[in-house]
Amino acid sequence: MVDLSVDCGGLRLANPVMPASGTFSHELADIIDFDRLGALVTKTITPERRLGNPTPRVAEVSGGMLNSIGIPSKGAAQFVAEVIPLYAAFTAPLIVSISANTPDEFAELCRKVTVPGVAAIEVNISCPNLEDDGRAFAMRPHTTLQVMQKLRAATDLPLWAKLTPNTGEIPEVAAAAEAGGADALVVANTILAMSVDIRTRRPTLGKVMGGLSGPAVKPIVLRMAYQCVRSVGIPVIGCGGIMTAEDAVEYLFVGCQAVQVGTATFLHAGAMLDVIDGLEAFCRDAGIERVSEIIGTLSSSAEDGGMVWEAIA
Amino acid sequence: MVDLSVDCGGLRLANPVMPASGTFSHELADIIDFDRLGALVTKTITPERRLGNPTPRVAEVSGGMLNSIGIPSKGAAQFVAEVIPLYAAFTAPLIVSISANTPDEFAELCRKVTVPGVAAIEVNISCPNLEDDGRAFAMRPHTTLQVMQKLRAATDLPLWAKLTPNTGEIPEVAAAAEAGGADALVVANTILAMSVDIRTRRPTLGKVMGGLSGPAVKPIVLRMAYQCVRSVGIPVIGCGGIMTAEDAVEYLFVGCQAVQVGTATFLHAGAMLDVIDGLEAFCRDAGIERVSEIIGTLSSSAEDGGMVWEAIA
Amino acid sequence: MIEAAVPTQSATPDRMPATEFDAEVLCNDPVNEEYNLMAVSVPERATGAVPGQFFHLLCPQKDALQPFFRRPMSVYRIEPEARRLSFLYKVTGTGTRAMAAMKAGETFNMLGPLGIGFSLPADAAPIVVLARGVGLATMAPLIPFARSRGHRVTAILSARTPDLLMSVDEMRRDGADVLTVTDLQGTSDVEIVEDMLHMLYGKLRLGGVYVCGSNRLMLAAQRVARRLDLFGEVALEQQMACGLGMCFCCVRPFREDDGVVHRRVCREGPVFPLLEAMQW
Amino acid sequence: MIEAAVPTQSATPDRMPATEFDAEVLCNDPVNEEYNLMAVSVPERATGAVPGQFFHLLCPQKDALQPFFRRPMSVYRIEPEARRLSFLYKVTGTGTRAMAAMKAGETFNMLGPLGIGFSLPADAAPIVVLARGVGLATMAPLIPFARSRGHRVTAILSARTPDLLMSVDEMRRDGADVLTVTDLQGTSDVEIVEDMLHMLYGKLRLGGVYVCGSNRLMLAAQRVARRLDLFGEVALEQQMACGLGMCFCCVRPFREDDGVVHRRVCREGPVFPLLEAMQW
Ligand SMILES: Cc1cc2nc3c(=O)[nH]c(=O)nc-3n(C[C@H](O)[C@H](O)[C@H](O)COP(=O)(O)OP(=O)(O)OC[C@H]3O[C@@H](n4cnc5c(N)ncnc54)[C@H](O)[C@@H]3O)c2cc1C
Ligand SMILES: Cc1cc2nc3c(=O)[nH]c(=O)nc-3n(C[C@H](O)[C@H](O)[C@H](O)COP(=O)(O)OP(=O)(O)OC[C@H]3O[C@@H](n4cnc5c(N)ncnc54)[C@H](O)[C@@H]3O)c2cc1C
Ligand SMILES: Cc1cc2nc3c(=O)[nH]c(=O)nc-3n(C[C@H](O)[C@H](O)[C@H](O)COP(=O)(O)O)c2cc1C
Ligand SMILES: Cc1cc2nc3c(=O)[nH]c(=O)nc-3n(C[C@H](O)[C@H](O)[C@H](O)COP(=O)(O)O)c2cc1C
Ligand code: FES
Ligand code: FES
Repeated sequence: MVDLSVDCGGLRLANPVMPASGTFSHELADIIDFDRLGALVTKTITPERRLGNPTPRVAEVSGGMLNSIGIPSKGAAQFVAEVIPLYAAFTAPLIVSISANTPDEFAELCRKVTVPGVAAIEVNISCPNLEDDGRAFAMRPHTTLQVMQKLRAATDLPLWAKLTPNTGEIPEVAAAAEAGGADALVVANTILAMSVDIRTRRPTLGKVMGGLSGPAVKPIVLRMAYQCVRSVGIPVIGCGGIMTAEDAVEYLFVGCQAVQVGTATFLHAGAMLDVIDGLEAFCRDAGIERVSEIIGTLSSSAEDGGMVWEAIA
Repeated sequence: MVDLSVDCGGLRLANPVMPASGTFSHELADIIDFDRLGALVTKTITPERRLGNPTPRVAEVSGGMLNSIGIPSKGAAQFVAEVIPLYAAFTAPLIVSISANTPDEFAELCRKVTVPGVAAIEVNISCPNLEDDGRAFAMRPHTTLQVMQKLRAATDLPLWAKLTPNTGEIPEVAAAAEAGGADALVVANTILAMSVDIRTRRPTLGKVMGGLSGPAVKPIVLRMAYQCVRSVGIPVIGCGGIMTAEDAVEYLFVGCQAVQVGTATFLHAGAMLDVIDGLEAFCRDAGIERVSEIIGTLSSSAEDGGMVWEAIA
Repeated sequence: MIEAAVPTQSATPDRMPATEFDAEVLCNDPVNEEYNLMAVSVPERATGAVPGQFFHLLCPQKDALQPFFRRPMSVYRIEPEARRLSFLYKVTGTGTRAMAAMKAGETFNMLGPLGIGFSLPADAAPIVVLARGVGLATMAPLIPFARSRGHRVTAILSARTPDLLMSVDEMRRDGADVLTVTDLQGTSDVEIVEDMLHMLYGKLRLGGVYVCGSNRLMLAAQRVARRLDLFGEVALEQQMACGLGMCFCCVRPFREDDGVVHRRVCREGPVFPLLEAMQW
Repeated sequence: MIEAAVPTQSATPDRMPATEFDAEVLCNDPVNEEYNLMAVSVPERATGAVPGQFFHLLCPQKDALQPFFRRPMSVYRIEPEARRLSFLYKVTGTGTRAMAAMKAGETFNMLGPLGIGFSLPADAAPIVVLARGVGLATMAPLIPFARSRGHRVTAILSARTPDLLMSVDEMRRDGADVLTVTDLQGTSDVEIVEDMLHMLYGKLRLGGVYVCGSNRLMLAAQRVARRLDLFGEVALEQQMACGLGMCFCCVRPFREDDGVVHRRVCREGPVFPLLEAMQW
């Protein structure tokens, strides 16, 4: 028996595999056993009710998908009253994902979801900050720091900051999130992208642009996770294009403490369980007793962090 | 006969299809007819001789490739003396790609390659600027403006600025390049990424991180090209993941004046010619006489540019 | 007249939990220029599917065809004894072309049954089924199902041309009265179909109307149902990613209490109360 | 003794321009636990390949196997009359596994012939060929080629176990004297091989030594060649993207004028002057 448990952002998880926000809901319990997961992560909610974006909301592209679901939200009150109790029956810790338009509304929502049954709060700071011209909070270090400090003051629960990949300063943003009080980082949300249906000449998404996820993003997000691991002391949870246990192992090798699986679940409802089984098999085959032993064990002769841009041809 | 010619950054091109820098060399003339191409673009050169990065320098990932070739360079003098003449025999205009470590060296090199036989200079400002901590020039608007002004002063040839996708501010950088005197933008270079060989626990590239190209990047770079088109008045040349004529049409629809084909040529030596033939067929089938008529004709009900981050779920 | 909009437990029993399984292709052949019929061998529990439900198919990746998402397909025929399901599908884009390239003996991953199937009126009242195009695949299994529960079934099938009408003989064998209308013959106008519905209602005392595959047919059915206070259901399509209710990409707007709400086609549908659906 | 290092025009004639073409698989079967042999039918000009050159193969994409790059493979057998080429390949990763899954009749895109092939010494001096593992595939066609030009050929084949020795009979049929050494029998130590080379040199007045597939064998051959001032070539491997000299991913370091230079295996190689190659 391989010990799959890991410490992650204030929690001890039975294993390092959990869903990515927005790609999971209680309905999946019809098909897979939630008690096998490392944690449960809900779709981001906002303070107010929202409908979400126009359809089409998804499109497939080479090696991945675009989505512009937006955040259809029941609002905080209904979420606390109706959704949180749905998860009471499961043993895996519940992580609630939240988002809001301004730092103060964000903090207020954070307070509202600090209720029994919630093990940690994932703050989706990849969403637009109306006070910064609609730029995502996590696009810049200073806005990240500001919102994280307000969120930190609003709850005693572990805070996981979900970063956006749509920035040129991911290590600096990661450090700012840590400085603002994050207990872990989730790296990362989807990458802003688009595609065009050349038959209709229209964007394939009703909203024109949307977020890319799936295998196509893995090398990009893995690089960001690696950079974040090297710039903070808190755990990094890797999230981007994990389809198999091998993908998860890549994230663990670069130093992630846990992983989130998103798009893969749309292709195979049992994808997370397959990743868990595969991780166990990988360790067993390699004679490793605890999965935590492989975390951050990338061997590399070129560990120089500077001048990474040289890497690009 | 469809008229495929386009005006692009100070040049009139016979068609909008050309190679991406670093994925093309005179050796390809053994296999394809260069006179059918819209332009010829050389691998980036630097002022000094360089060996490039350690091997492995490429790796394949889902839907694309990583490269950390670096810029093995013969240096400017040998390039001007030996390489430029190799292209004299071809009718398509020659675009020379250059790069350097500081704005002044960059400008100096720009001056050196302003020689007969060169139709335009592509300035690869996606490379590290030693005066900005090794960040790429095109990561920020102010460093972009600064280097572009120096380059502009150094040559009368058309200047094409090649932007990096590794920034959160592509529209602002695009505007800065225009303000600094660029005649066209090439959007974009490769996206910083990595992968790990889980059997060896080592990064698949000798340099750890490298640039992602190929189909996987298309939705991201297409989005950036679309944003740049909307933020500048100069032509935008789309470059990222173009494998087929359909991909090129997507770039033209969002407003690109021309396209560069990179990775595709590694899979099919004749990829650029297939794109040209496919573009012609596309226009013919749609009853379009001039390819320039389809440029920027994306039809969209959701043309609001603000708040694009809402698009991300 | 029937108590409208009271689905019976018979038609939507406890939701059969979906499973993911590999199905073996038994045959996969064109039925006309546009449509193929594929029969697959499936595990027993998958045959618990009811009419109106769908399976989410992971079409194979072949060199040039690389569908990413699964593709939703209504179950067209359910044969529990033979552990066989059939799909009638239009060869359209990447996924269905990859599907069409499959040969007998190959296997193919499916998830299902998914969604909510059709409800039948509470007593054995006659029903009428309106289908056009792809809608036919969705409606076909309702006929033997309703017949086996004692409902008289009239099917009005609409198509561009008579060639594209499918399953007419089969539906007759299954015990339906089949009426066909086509654009080519000028018989498919909604006004004509609306008149047919009124006539059928008068003649048979219809207890339910079911529609799939055409916005205009749906609107016609809605007008009739509203006027006659008739129970009705519509099966709707929307692009799907997860098929399980998680991603919210498949929402459509519905009328509810004078407001508009979004419902997920994969979870609250694909079969919805006729009068709540909004045109597209 | 032969004038060393003077490649004749016979071995590397004008570079045959490469073409991209679809080849039909004629057969594709395991030859032992690790290697498969594939024969393909090709257009005439592709049969102009010379020993040491390679083709760049676009392995098919199958559901689970999605190789992105082409894969370089030495031409193992060239049969111009039959318009047939063969490849002997080790089933290793994604690309070669996808290749191994191909059946007779399927087609498969190739680019080639590429690179620089072997040179023969200027007169018909005897040569010795050293190959291990994959190197055997590269070396095999040199034997009939050199024999047909009047060179006596001795082949020293090295492998982990006798089971993994391939083409021994074939090389004998082609007219080579074949010596085999294996790790299992303890006969493959470089010292032993080095002694064999010395002995052969003494006995036959060797005019050239050719090596492929092992760093240690290459170093041994270099020592012998340096000591005896013997012409030699080595065929090297490096990962390739374009295969055409454009991307510079396939460089390896070489000694040149007391300095180290990078050369592209796909363009300046894969066959290089033995003494210039550096160990890896
Ligand atoms: C519940 C349900 C049941 C269906 N049953 C049938 C059936 O029995 N027979 C049949 O022929 N078709 C049916 N369809 C439609 C079928 O799903 C599409 O024709 C199919 O997805 C097209 O895929 P493609 O790869 O050929 O097209 P592409 O255009 O390549 O598809 C691109 C994307 O759009 C989606 N898409 C395209 N058309 C539709 C559509 N009409 N509805 C939903 N998504 C679409 C695809 O799933 C994919 O995600 C059903 C749809 C739904 C929602
Ligand atoms: C000029 C040349 C000729 C060759 N001839 C033969 C031959 O005749 N028979 C044979 O069995 N093998 C030969 N090889 C090696 C062969 O190319 C690799 O075994 C093959 O590419 C492995 O691909 P894969 O998908 O199975 O492995 P993977 O590990 O999945 O490959 C991943 C990547 O690494 C590259 N790669 C992996 N191993 C090698 C290698 N040894 N050399 C170069 N690239 C590699 C692949 O091409 C691919 O880009 C030759 C290599 C070169 C450079
Ligand atoms: C349909 C969809 C909806 C998503 N919704 C959310 C969300 O509400 N909040 C959030 O933080 N991330 C959301 N994401 C992003 C995922 O959580 C995840 O960061 C991303 O998809 C990358 O992981 P993957 O490649 O494994 O899918 C969504 C992604 C998808 C595909
Ligand atoms: C092997 C390789 C080498 C490259 N070298 C350069 C270079 O020297 N200068 C440059 O501006 N871009 C370079 N690029 C980036 C390409 O020009 C192009 O921007 C990128 O590959 C995206 O296009 P693609 O997806 O069509 O390949 C290189 C790309 C590859 C794959
Ligand atoms: S397809 Fe995901 S919610 Fe319906
Ligand atoms: S493989 Fe591209 S230069 Fe050799």
